[in-house]
Amino acid sequence: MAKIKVVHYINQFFAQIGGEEKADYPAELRVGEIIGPGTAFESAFGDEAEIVATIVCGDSYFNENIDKAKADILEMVKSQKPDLFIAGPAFNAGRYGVACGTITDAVLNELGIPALTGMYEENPGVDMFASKLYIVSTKNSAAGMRAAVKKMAPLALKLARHEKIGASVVEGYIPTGVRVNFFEKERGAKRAVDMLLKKLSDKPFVTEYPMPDFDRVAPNPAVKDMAHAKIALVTSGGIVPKGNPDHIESSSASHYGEYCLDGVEALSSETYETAHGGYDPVYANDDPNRVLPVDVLRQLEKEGVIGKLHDKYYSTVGNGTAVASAKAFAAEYAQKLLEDHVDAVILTST
Amino acid sequence: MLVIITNNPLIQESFGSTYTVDYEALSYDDILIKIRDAVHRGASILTHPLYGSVKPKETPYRSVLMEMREGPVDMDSLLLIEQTIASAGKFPNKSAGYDEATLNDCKIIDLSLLQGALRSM
Amino acid sequence: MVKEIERAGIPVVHVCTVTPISMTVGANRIVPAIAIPHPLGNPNLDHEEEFKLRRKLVEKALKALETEVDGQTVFEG
Amino acid sequence: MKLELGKIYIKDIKFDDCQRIEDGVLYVSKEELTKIALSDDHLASAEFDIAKPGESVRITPVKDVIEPRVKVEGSGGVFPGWIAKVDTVGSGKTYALKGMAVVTAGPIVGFQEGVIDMTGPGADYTPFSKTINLVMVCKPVEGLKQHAYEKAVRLAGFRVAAAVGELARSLEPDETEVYETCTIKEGLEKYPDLPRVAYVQMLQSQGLLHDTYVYGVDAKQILPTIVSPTEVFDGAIVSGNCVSACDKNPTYVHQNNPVVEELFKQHGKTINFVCHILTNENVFLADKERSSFFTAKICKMLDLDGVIVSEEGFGNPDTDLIMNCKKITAEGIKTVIITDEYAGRDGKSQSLADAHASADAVVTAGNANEVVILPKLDKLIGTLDYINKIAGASETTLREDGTLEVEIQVITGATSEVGFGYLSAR
Repeated sequence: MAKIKVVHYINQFFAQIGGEEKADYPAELRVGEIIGPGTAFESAFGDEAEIVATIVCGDSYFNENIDKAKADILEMVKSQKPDLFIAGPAFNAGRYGVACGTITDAVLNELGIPALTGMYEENPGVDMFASKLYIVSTKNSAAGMRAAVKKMAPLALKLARHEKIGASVVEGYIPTGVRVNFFEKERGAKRAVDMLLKKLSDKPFVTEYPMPDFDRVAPNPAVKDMAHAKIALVTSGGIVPKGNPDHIESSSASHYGEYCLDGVEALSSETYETAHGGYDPVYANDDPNRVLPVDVLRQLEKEGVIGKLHDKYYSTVGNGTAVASAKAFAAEYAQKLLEDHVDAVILTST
Repeated sequence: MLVIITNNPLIQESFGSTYTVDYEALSYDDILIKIRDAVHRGASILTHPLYGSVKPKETPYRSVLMEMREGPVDMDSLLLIEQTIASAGKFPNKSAGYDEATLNDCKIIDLSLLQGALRSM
Repeated sequence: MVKEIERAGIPVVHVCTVTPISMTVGANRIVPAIAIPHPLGNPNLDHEEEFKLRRKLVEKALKALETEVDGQTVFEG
Repeated sequence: MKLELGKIYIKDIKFDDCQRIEDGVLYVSKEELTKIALSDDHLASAEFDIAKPGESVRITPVKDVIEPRVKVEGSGGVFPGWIAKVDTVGSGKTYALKGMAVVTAGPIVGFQEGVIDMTGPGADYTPFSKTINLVMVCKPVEGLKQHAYEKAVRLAGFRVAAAVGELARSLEPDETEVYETCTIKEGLEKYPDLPRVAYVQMLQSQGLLHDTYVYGVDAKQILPTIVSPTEVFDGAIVSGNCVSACDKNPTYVHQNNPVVEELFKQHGKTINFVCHILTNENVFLADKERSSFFTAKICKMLDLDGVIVSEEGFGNPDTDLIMNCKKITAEGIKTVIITDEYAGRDGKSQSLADAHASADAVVTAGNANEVVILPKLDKLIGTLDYINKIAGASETTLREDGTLEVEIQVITGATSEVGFGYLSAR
């Protein structure tokens, strides 16, 4: 069988070009070269796979020119027709982690090539990409390189061969939120007793099923000057332009809609409706302002009570009335609201 | 007012004289939505809608005892019905191919489970 | 959802019918709404009355945004 | 209470007119067993067969699995309230036939699940592919109602298991395990520095085909109560549960309750295993509240430091589990819970129907929605009617080549919520 062809992505530091001062190094394809951590992968692969090219890119360059860097690197990867793409590992380097996550995601989803990266669990790249990618959990510094490669290489080969991927604890990746079965070494009752003994003696223990997120975020300071504030509307009640152009699903929607309110004085049953399947839609369809109060906010805007109603609103559909879901894409539109200098948000839920 | 919302005709036959039975020939999903809408109007659920370990849609029948009210939403009932609808969504509809005898088994189990619950009232 | 907006640094008020759910999902400023299928309306009122009711609720939401809070706060009445 | 559990290892089962156990081989007579099974006039016929580990045999639909045992010393007898009269069990001496089980099979209702494969991938998921199984398939007399049929088969299983167990009465056990618990005061004096731990077992108790019995009492009619952990070894708890094959507790699992066994291993060393608390899983929501308040109160009154709570079955018991966890934790008692998951075929859905922050120590027995392909096996004991029936009606299908595509929830004991098995998920 032919060897699996691998393209490896690393930053300027691991390419031994330099540290922070060289972080603006643009993306570069080095065909036939195996650099830095690549040698460790190469020996871990044995006869199974070979690195055919290494892509080097400075972390600042990538993050500051993200669209161009991504496009350029995708072209470089494509040109090598690899069977597998590996980025990093990035350990605890934040911008490197974000770059590895971004490019691994792009190679996987845009090129359809099996792809893998690795980083420390607290790397910001984990929060952004853990639910979309296999990210091998590594130590927090390059001292953990050997251990990282030892876990990444076999998982990468499995991905390249399209084999079934086991549970996160077995394969060594950071949990993706997808539950995967496997056989433990001890039976469940023994594991429960062991866990209780740890809990009783205040030793750390790891639950096998983390409960949904119960963390709290501290409140932001109040709006000081409402008369000049830009207020945005967001709803989990699924109000969308009639016909639901973005096909927001009727429950636990997998995406959100961004809609323009420019020139909209009030919502009406002719132009808006609800996509939410979690409540009787009659009242919202009859008068969508009952869920998204555009009419009132326009009036308050005219009277000068608020400075401005933001000209975009965001809409999605929660799981029933539980608006806890949808964390990932909420973070995404929260960034957009921030970029648009929104001062405060009214979130309506059914 | 206590009402049994059900799509099991046997409930009407067995409890019709002692309880108010709101029977409608609805699907498993639709009977849950009917319960949900009642909860949204203020009704309380008294028996767990995910009763029985016969998996959702492995039986086509659901019968739930409710206290019908209009007014503020009962939080526990709301969570319960929403969790139930979410759980039911995970299961494919298996009961479509059932013959009469099997449907009858399903009706009797449904009746028995509700009977068990009503006994403890 | 509400937490992610707050996390981004933007004050947010959650207008929500079932306030305990709002507490569970971690909202800090909470304004109770009318009913699940019509949180900011009441189909039993005529159009003008209903608009007034909605305006009151939105004003209450703005008030909540103008109020400093320590932790989770429900703005009743 | 002190119980000596003598283990007699069974290496093989053979049919023979002269019933006996000799050199680890169990000889049983079909004629004798049939007579015992049919002593209830609700049953029209009973067929017996033997399935051994590694054989190409599939047993389905499985109703119950029972370990033959006999009480040789001490008060009471096995299966009190059913076979023996009601008397407190759990002390003295009991013999168990290890390495084998009595399996009752046959459809009580038309959609019953429960598959035991003795070989292949399905065998990995069920603990009963490792036991030599004496299988009994019963048929009811014409026109028998489901309630009466379930009870008749349940009791026939106990009678046969007890009769087989009786064959061991005069034998010498191959191995003996001693289990001893103390009274409250003894425990405090003997183990003043050890944390006080109990096991809270939730019993499926919702109605027809969903019932569990404690000393003959239907568990839906009990208030939470305490027993000595040794009592289950004599069959104080039995199963009347025919649905939820993967996460119900067959009688065998009650007799060999793994949480009780594992807590006993730590008893006197790292913990003081105070008692076994039984509670139920009823349909009526007020019952759920009441039972969980009682359970938490009992935990508090016993001055416990820690408990393990186990669930049984799918769906609404998640509500009981979370209520128990929340209320017991609120009493300042450290809690570990055991459950299984229904995360959907793709593993992406919310696993439990309820959640609470206090449930921070969870042991999971795996995702019951996971799909496996079971190969065609040479021999079938029971009937494939159910699986045939749903073919075409859903994705769960008897495929053209004779293989079965099923979720592991149809496999007996696949995701045991008392932690009998090794399966887990992350």
